[in-house]
Amino acid sequence: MEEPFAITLDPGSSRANRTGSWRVERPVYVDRLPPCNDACPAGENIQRWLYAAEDGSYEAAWRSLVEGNPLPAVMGRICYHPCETACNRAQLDETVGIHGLERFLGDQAIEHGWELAAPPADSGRQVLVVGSGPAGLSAAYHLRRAGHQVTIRESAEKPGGMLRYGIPAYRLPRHVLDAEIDRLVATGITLECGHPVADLAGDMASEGWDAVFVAVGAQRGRGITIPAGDSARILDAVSLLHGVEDQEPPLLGRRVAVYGGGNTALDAARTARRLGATDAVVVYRRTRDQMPAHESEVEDALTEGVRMQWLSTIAHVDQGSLLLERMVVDGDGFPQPTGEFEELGADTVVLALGQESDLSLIEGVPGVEIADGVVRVGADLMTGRPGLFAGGDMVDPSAADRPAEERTATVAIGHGKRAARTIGDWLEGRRPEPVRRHEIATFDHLNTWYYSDAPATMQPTLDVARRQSTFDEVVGGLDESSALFEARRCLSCGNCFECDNCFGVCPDNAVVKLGEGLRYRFDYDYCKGCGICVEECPCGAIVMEPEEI
Amino acid sequence: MPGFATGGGPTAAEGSESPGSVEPPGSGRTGAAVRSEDLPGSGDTAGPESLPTGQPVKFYQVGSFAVGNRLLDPSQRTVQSDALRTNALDSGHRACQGCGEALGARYALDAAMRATGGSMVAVNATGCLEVFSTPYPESSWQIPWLHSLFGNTPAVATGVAAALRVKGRPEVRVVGQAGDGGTVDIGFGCLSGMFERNDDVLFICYDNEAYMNTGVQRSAATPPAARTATTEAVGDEPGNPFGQGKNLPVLAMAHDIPYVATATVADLHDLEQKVERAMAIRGARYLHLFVPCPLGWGAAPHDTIRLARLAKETGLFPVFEAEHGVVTAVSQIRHQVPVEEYLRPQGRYRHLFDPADPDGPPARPETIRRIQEIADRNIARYGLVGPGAPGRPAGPAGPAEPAGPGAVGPSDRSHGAGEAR
Amino acid sequence: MFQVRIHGRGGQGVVTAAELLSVAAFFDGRWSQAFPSFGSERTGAPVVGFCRISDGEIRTREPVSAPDALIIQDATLLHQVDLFSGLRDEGFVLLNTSRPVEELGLGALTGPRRDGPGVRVLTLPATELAIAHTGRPTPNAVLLGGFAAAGGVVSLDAVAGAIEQRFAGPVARANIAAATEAFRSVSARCKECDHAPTD
Amino acid sequence: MLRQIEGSRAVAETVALCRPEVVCAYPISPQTHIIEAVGVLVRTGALAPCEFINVESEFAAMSVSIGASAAGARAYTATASQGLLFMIEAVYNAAGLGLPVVMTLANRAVGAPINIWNDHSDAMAVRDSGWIQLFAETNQEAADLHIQAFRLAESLSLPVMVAMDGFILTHAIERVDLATQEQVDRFLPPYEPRQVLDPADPVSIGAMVGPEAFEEVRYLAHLRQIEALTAIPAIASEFAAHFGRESGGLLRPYRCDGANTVVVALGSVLGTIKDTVDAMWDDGLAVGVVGITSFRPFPAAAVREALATARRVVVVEKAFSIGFGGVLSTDVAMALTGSGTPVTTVVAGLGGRPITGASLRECFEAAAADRAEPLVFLDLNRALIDHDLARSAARRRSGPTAENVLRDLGTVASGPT
Repeated sequence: MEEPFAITLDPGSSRANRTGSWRVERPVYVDRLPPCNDACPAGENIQRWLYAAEDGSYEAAWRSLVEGNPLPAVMGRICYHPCETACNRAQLDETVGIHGLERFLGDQAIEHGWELAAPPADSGRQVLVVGSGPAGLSAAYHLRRAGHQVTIRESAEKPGGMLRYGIPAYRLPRHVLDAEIDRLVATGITLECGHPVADLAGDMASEGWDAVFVAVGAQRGRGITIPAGDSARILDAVSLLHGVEDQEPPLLGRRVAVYGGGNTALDAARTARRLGATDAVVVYRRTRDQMPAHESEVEDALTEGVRMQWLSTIAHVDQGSLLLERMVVDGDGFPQPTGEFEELGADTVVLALGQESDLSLIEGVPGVEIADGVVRVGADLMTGRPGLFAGGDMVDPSAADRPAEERTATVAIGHGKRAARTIGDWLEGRRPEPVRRHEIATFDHLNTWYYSDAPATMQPTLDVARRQSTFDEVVGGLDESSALFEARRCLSCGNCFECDNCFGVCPDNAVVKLGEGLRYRFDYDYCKGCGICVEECPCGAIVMEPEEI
Repeated sequence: MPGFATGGGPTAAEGSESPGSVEPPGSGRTGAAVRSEDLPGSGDTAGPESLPTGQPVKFYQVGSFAVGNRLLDPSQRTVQSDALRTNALDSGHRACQGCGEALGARYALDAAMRATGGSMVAVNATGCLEVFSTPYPESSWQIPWLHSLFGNTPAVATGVAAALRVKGRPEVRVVGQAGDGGTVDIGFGCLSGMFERNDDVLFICYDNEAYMNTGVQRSAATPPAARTATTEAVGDEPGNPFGQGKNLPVLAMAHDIPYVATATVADLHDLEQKVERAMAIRGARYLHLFVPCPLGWGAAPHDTIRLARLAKETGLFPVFEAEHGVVTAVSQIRHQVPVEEYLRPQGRYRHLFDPADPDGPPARPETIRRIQEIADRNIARYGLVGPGAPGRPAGPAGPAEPAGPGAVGPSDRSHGAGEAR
Repeated sequence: MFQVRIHGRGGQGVVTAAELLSVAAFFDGRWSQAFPSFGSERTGAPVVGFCRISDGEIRTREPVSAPDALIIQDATLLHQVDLFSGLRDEGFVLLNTSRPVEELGLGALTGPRRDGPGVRVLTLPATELAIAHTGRPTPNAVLLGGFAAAGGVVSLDAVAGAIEQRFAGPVARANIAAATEAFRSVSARCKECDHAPTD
Repeated sequence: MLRQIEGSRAVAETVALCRPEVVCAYPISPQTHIIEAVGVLVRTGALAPCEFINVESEFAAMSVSIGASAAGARAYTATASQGLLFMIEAVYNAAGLGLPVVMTLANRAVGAPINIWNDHSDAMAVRDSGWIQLFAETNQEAADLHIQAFRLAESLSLPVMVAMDGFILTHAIERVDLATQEQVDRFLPPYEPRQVLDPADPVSIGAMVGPEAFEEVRYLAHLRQIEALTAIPAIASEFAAHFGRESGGLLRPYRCDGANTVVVALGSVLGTIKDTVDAMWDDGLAVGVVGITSFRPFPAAAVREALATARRVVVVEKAFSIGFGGVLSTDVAMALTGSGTPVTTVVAGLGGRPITGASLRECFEAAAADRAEPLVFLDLNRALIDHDLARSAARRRSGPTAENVLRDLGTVASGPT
């Protein structure tokens, strides 16, 4: 139409006006390190597989998950989930039940028989892994994925190391363990059980391995000398648990005292209950708070009728009873004897004072340095002997690139994974990639208003009566809907999950939506730099940066 | 960050691994989500947002609080989350950084465009929106748009509607829009006439509580104690006096028109549902939309939506719907906050706090108490917190899970009837 | 050009009378112009209506200041308003009253003048006739019947036509009947004075 | 068809023949009879389709018309006096947006003091609004001008105001030849808007224009009005061809040949003036008349031509610019610039004061004899003036002038009696 001059204008003609020039700060999309990922010793990309699970893509989620950890059904049960301790959602309502979801995905995989991806072309390299515990299995798996030929040698009759011989079945059913190990081995790994390695140096020389990863763990119960009568019955937790696993449980009697405050002590006590002990008492020198055992373990033990004897040391053991000395904690938190004594009826004393490694196979290998009962390795987990790597419980925890870790299966899995990569680097003569650490997505980065309120869902637990009599699994799994719900409780801290907020809240339509999975782009021609997108981003994935003026 | 796909966080212990993962996320199987919407166990596990106990609760991570949500069926997502939305108010407009009115206008008009299948005409009063959107030679409007005067917008809209009726084009709908000055003050005569005749117009008031275009002067929508250029923060009772002001939503309801609603730019789903509702009705409809003004309020541009959220969560701005003069639905407060949290970030209330220690204890606690009273009265009178308000049936648009707008009676507003003598 | 001024009170149909007269003249094929004394008067206040009748176009818009005839619908106005101002010689006055002229004390105004035959004053009990025929005390249409007889400016048929066009059936018929009776009564009296013996 | 009919009704029925689609009604004397009659025609369906809207004010009446016109409908309304001033912001806006609204202005004085009677102060108050202003001399012309107004407005995209004297014309019952629907339909095509609000072709109407273009916008509006100087006579002659009678045009000279003195005026007073002038010719006084129909645009050239032979010009106007004098006179004087012809301004008929032939003649004779003051107030009651001047000189608190004058006059305002 013949429009009147100036009074009537064409639609959208203002796009000629590039308001981006007003800007003094510009919004920029970032990816921050989610606290869960940050806390995971196994280096799982937890947020990533949670994201896949949010829309019910469980297999995709599982495939993402096993990129970091080949044993989700196992670890979902036994990991003490530092990820959840770090989870930002805890500050909102309750932490996201990551372990439950990990277990759910692991169990789904077993149920549906999902297979691990076939390895790529053969690298022609031969790698020997000594020990089939979590570290060994993890290393073997990742090495195999890299295309190397892997052989695992295990002294025991069955693979799994401490997973099998250290963790009772009521926490980790063996069919689950077997299923995941079988699936892992099925990727083309040679597993030689009942094949102890006595002379590693010799084998390396004679068999021509390109590299070796040793992860024999720490199976020997650490013993101490306690004054005891001849007929006193004393045994260590490791052999107790091992015996149970071999269907040869030792006789314990009705009253069992367990000496120690770690997870193994509690496992021993709870196992004793299941073996028929009417009275299982954990004797510990310090207070409950100082126990190294995990709170959840203590809770479970108490629920199952295990008694606790804090601030006590065993002064003397006799048949049918033992003498405890009361302790007090001094100003520095150290227990000090009081000279007060009491008697405790006990048919058996189980020592759970920590474990140590049998390093005989590696002693004497030129260049390998051993100190304080552990092997010295570098950040790349290589010993002084080129091509010989070690990890898991048998190495110095400070080998980790973070403050001293506790010794857990999860840490071992992480070691295996890292060893696989550093071994790969060493084999190819590659320089290790520098570690890129993103800024951690702490709670204050989030705009939690946008998240629906939703407390965590509980996993079902076995009733106490059965827990005291059988080795049935205590903690049940999440059903599918709970799993979905739990996955959706993830806040996606620090990483865009395409909620469209930035796209919607921009007063200048300066955010371009690139399509599902492709996130967004800022149109700096029109962005005035108001920062609403940053303020309203739920997960803190946008920052303002000053413009160069 | 190019290369990193959605939902992939960087990993930690294995820090050298690339953060996130590179393949596209979410197989798009949102259908799977729908498979199991019910919570295990009782429905009330979803907390405050859940529907009354016993009902199944849908849970979608950010539910319907965020603009979009890949987990929702596209039909349940907002108009604003649609890459093909109209952008009725296009880029290049000259609104200030973080302008709430620009945002509100696009929110409302895009929703109206969807509701009318793009068959819509807008009439605009003089004011910021008009000035920043159509300075010769550029217009930011993608829809047929007419600006006449400051005070006559409702009447002009009436004329457009009459013309469309007589021309036999009932499918073309009319929206009139103005700021609070053009609505509650100079435009009120015409607005009342439009209401009284029940003319087929949706009138939207973008309320930023003062005359911003002319330099932040007081309007009948300016709340008590607020500083404006004509209610300076000096004297015994600094800022706008208590006990004054006009409560437009209630006045609109007094005309018994088919539909009256209030909304803020902080709850997009609620706003869009109301616009859609309004466009489904014939006759005079009124939408009072709360749009913070960074410039006029002395607030940070990035706080625009946050302030709107706080206005509702304090109870100072009740969000509700009314039909034929009767309140039918109210949006309850989700996480109640004291008014001080809303006042403190705003320069127009600076005199209530200690300039030497702006984060310290208030300089005028008595004034803040009076404002809190207004919020409390709204909360009590309209059941903004907890049960007691007429529940709102979950509209087809948007998921049921987060409480939609609940129902309260007309607002006291900070300056409304409540304080009036 | 013949100019008429109609006096009455608000509510007595003064304006309507002027309109009817103009319409009647129109029906007679002549040009005419009627207009009220534009006021915001309310019922009871003095009201004036004007009507011009001519054989050609009427262009002037000024009020009638020198009428050829006066129609006075309400005798109580006689001593309040300067009813007769500008009334031409040979003009006549049609007065709505049931009393004889002699009792009205209009001598000073209308008495025989030296230089002319003087103003004729005709009376008509228009209100009574109106009540008798229409049941309502609205004398305007009735007076027009009398006016037709007195001045011969418009025909009774035209007046009847105007009434018919203006009012609904029964009301029109009743008013026409009243106007017709008024016409007869006035014509009769005019004949009387025409044939009055002059000695 | 010949009818003996009230001016308001004649206009209402003619407007209806123009098929307006949106009509706004807000009552104000003396416009009421027009809008009431249109309302009846809409109610009875005689005028359809049409939206008849009872608005809440004149401001709304013009605003609704603006909206309707912008949306492509033919819009009509009517007002007067205070009503026009109340809508004045929208009056300017309609012109600025180039919307062809047609409005009847039943001319009436503007208070205070409040006065419902006729003069031209209201029209003069919006002289510069950008509207075309046509003045009707008779009810016949008032009716005819509306038909032409719609045609003119829509061809130029400009609003047109048809001014007719309140009461004097609106309430006068006289002979009018009313057009038929067929005639009007043949003369007036359906409204084809220059710009329209249409989702199929969205535009933004009513932009803010700054110093960089505002003057140009105004100049273009001026050019449109200059176009109208050609369009108005063209449409008038086409009208004559269709309807067989002369109506409208820019101006109408009357007996100007050989007239030394020419009287210029607007509206219905021209009738009285023409009678007066005829009488003067009979007495050998050569006085001509020029009736201006198009006050805006002002036909300066045509006026200059019509007054070319006049030795003196008398402008009779029903309004004046307080503190200066004539309004129309000023325009006439401008048109005569350079000719040296003296212009006398006669302010008459303010607030309904009857303009009598006698007074006019007296005044014209004085002018013809070059005895006239440059600014004359016709029939001014000097005694009242002097009395009030004396009063206010005597006491600071002399009270309200209007009431004082009425008291002095000893009457209540009740028109000419």
